[in-house]
Amino acid sequence: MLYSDKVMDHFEHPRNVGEIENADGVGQVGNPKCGDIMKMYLKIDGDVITDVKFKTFGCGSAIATSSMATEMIKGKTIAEAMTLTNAAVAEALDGLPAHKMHCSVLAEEAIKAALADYYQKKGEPVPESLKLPCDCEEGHCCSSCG
Amino acid sequence: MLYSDKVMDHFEHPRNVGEIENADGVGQVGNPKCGDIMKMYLKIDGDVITDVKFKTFGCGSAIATSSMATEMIKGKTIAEAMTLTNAAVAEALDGLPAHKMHCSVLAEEAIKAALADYYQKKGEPVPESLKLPCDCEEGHCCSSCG
Amino acid sequence: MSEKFVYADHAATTAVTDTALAAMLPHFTRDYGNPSSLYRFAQEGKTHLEEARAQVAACLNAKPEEVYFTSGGTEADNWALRGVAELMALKGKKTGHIITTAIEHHAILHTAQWLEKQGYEVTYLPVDGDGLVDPANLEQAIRPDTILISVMAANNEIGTIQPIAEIGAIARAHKVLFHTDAVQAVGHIPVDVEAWNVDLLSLSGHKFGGPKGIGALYMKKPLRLPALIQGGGQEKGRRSGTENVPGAVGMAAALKEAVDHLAQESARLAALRDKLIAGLSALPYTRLTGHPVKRLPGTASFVFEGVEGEALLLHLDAKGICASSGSACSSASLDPSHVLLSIGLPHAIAHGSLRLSLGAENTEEDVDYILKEVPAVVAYLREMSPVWDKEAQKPTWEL
Amino acid sequence: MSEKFVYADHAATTAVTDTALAAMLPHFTRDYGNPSSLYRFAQEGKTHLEEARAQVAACLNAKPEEVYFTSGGTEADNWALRGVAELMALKGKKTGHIITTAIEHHAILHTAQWLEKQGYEVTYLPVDGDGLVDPANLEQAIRPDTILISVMAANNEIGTIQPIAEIGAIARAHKVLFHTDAVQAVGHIPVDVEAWNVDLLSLSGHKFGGPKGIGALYMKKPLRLPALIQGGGQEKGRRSGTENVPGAVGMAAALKEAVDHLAQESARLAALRDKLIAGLSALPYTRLTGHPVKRLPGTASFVFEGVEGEALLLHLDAKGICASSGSACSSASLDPSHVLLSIGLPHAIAHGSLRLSLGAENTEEDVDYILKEVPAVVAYLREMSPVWDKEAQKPTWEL
Ligand SMILES: Cc1ncc(COP(=O)(O)O)c(C=O)c1O
Ligand SMILES: Cc1ncc(COP(=O)(O)O)c(C=O)c1O
Repeated sequence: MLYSDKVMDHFEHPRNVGEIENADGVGQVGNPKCGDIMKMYLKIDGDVITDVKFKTFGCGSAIATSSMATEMIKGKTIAEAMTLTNAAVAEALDGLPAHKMHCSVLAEEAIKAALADYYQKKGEPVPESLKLPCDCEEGHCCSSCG
Repeated sequence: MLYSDKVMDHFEHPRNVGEIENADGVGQVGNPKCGDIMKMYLKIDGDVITDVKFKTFGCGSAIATSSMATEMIKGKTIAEAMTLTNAAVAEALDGLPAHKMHCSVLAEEAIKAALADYYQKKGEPVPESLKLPCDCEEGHCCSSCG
Repeated sequence: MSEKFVYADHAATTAVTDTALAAMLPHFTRDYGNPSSLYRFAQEGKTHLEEARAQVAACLNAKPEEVYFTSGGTEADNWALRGVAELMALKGKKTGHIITTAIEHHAILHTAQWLEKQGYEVTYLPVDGDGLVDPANLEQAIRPDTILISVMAANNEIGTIQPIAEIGAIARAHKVLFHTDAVQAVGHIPVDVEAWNVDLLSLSGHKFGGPKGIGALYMKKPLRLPALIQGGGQEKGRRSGTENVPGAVGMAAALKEAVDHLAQESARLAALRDKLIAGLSALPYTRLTGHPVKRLPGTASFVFEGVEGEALLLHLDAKGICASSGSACSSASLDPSHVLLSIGLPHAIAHGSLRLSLGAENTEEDVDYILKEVPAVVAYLREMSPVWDKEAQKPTWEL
Repeated sequence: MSEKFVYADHAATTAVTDTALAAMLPHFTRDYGNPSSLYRFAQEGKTHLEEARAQVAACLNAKPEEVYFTSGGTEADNWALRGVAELMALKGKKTGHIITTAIEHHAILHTAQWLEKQGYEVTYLPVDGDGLVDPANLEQAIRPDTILISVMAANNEIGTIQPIAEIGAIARAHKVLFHTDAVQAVGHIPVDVEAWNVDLLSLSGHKFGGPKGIGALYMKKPLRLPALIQGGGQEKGRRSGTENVPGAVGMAAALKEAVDHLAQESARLAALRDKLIAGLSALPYTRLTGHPVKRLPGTASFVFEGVEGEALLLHLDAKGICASSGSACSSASLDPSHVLLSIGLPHAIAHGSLRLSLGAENTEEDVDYILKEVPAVVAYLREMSPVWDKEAQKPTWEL
């Protein structure tokens, strides 16, 4: 099988799909050109992520990693969410095929983008670790988005 | 099947195998190097070939063409035997695979060699048409012998 | 998994038909001799091999001695291109120009690219929005040093059928060798190497009910390409290796069966296909890909804006529907299909493709089931897509 | 034809075993998906393909990812030689030197000759009277520009087994890539790519109870030869073409079966073989060809002076005995076997060869039957041979 049972479960029954109205942080990464776009919505109370939703345009692992990543940060503190790595998401899904690892990177980055937005909205400086390493340019798909 | 039923019949039940003691003409063509040697023995009475025998070292079609060729000249006049072509032998056998046609050439030449020997033994000049076109040299197999 | 099972991916591969399997079976355990062996037991296998060759030839309007068995369509494609290049090199033309199209299968494209590295120049002809090559365009591309034209008979992703006879006539007029990759055409539409004026044609057994691992290259007499695979001298020295007798026999039986029923079966499939096309292209922001009429009888292909193909396929799989997106073999690739880009689709949309390819066992009921499930999955995925505007029911992008 | 039927040509090809056929059958009609497709139905086939790869690897002491499926031994041989040449060319070495032997199968020899035409230099090592390569001789032939050594594991005509581990050690010491054509060895003698120190190894399914049309090339990690056949990117991009799942699964099942029973079965066959050798080499003016001990367990091969091989085979066929002379594939050739000439036999004698190769279904009764019939046919053919002196019971030639 291409995907683990865990991946298929999160793909077929994705957790936390949707939008949050008046979210405290919203981040979108990816590029339609590359076939993967993730959008994360965070509700933050104090320093706790009380709710999280996502919308994803992408392949099976893009949807599954979005779902898993939202589960992994829900109810966690911002500090905890900031330490979430793509490897941890992939591991929680019992692994991803090599050529699909970029999807987990995308999930990590979507969360970071949403947190960065949260800081920006609050007018606070964005922590260095939330800055994305790469920005998708027209015409090519960088490793993190496709 | 590689060979026609006719070829197989003459191979499995070759006609006129053997030697003729005190034959009037004996001819041998071919070369052990090339894997085909035919030896023809003729008994000639007046200008009629009253008996013919052969011995052949060679493949299935070499044996079958020897057998068929002897049948085709037995009881015939020398003049008739001299007109026997390899194509006629092959045709009488319902054809030969392309890469085995040289065997029928060998049969034609064996008869010619035996007839030439007959003229020589009689001390008469060998007719031009009985001279073989090619002599097997050491080290290579010419088209007529393998 | 769903109770329902609808296999709608016949362009990827087909089941071996009962007729084909029955023809093959004796050659595994009973009549298994090596056709190159001398004894009668093996010569019987040889006889069946030659009967298979004659059957395949008859289905193409070719002569038996013009059909060379290969391990599949890919090998036939590789052989055709590299073989022509090598033949010309043997004649003193060490480089040259090849014309093909931008929408060929990778078996052609990658071989052409390999030849480019060896110093050949390759023109990849564009196609129009329906996936058609323009023969006038092709004729203009011909140069004095053009050694080969290779244009596929029918496209594997979008089903478009090229004007092969027209292109063949042009190639003949310019005395340029002409190859067609007919892997998707053979057994599905009438194929006639004489009428088409092709010198070389590739086909693959498992695309029409034969087994995998067998195919053929047709070579018009007296053309004889140098071997790509050399050895014991089988296939008149052009393709060595102990002959795959069961494969050849199974392929021939399947092809004969397909061709015998072609008119009837292709009409039946075209009706089902057109029902699929009518039903699915009615969805909003959905397009049929490939030519609306000049297309393979069983193939319906689409793009759905705002939906990603793999996710679509996986959901259909859960419903028991087997389908594909782009071509099966490049499923591990991240890039959208070169074919869909060539017909002018923007990248974002090219990611949302679906190919449904029908075959013998598909029924109208299957089509109705697909017509029920695909719209539901498309709606569901759009619902969760950040590039779909739920209120306006249209994509968020302007393309 | 005779009532009796003794198939003694297992080196030419074998029947597919029941186990192998049972493994294959589901993949024709039920589990027929294209392994590159995404849906579960097809991924099951993919799983079986990967299981087959692991099984084949285990039988060679290799890693699964080192096994690449091909269409047979011939393709594997062609790929190994051309692939190494192309790999080196990509690294900047546009020409180079290759070492092989004079007794290789034509799949190697013709490819080597082709490479010579492309500018490579090839050394064809001689063998001794038993068909053995001298490793010291091989070591001396290595040059700074040697890119590949290719020595067959076991010869198909005379059964001689080469000292592959010894040669492998030399190749490794000199850092030269080493390929072995193990088509006749795999499934018949223990094969261990690690102990042998080989980088590349060819095998072919139908030589050990698997089907025709499938084989494999083992490539030691991290060696990755460029593809000979390019396209959809199957086999990690090294060998494209829709995977022959039934073929791979059948080959793997047969190989596992053969290797599981190797010790026992090879001892049984060796005993039968030795009985054949004892019986037939006792005939006058008859010689065993190949090494008396270092030989394949099932293969007994001879030359009979004054007898021509094809005639011998045809008469044996009439008695129900299937055997071969020289190698099957070159049966259309007029030249005597290059192998028999290489072991020093004069042309005339080389024409009189017989290879009997035993397999699973052969019994002692079969051997006794062969021992009865072969001498009779030899005597009959000598009787009608102009190069046999009836009185003296010896050939007329002095060699
Ligand atoms: C148009 C086309 N050409 C070539 C091929 C290659 O055929 P195969 O995979 O059977 O070698 C295919 C199918 O995969 C195809 O659709
Ligand atoms: C030693 C050897 N190498 C290569 C081959 C070629 O194998 P295949 O004909 O299965 O491609 C054979 C058998 O024919 C062989 O005996």
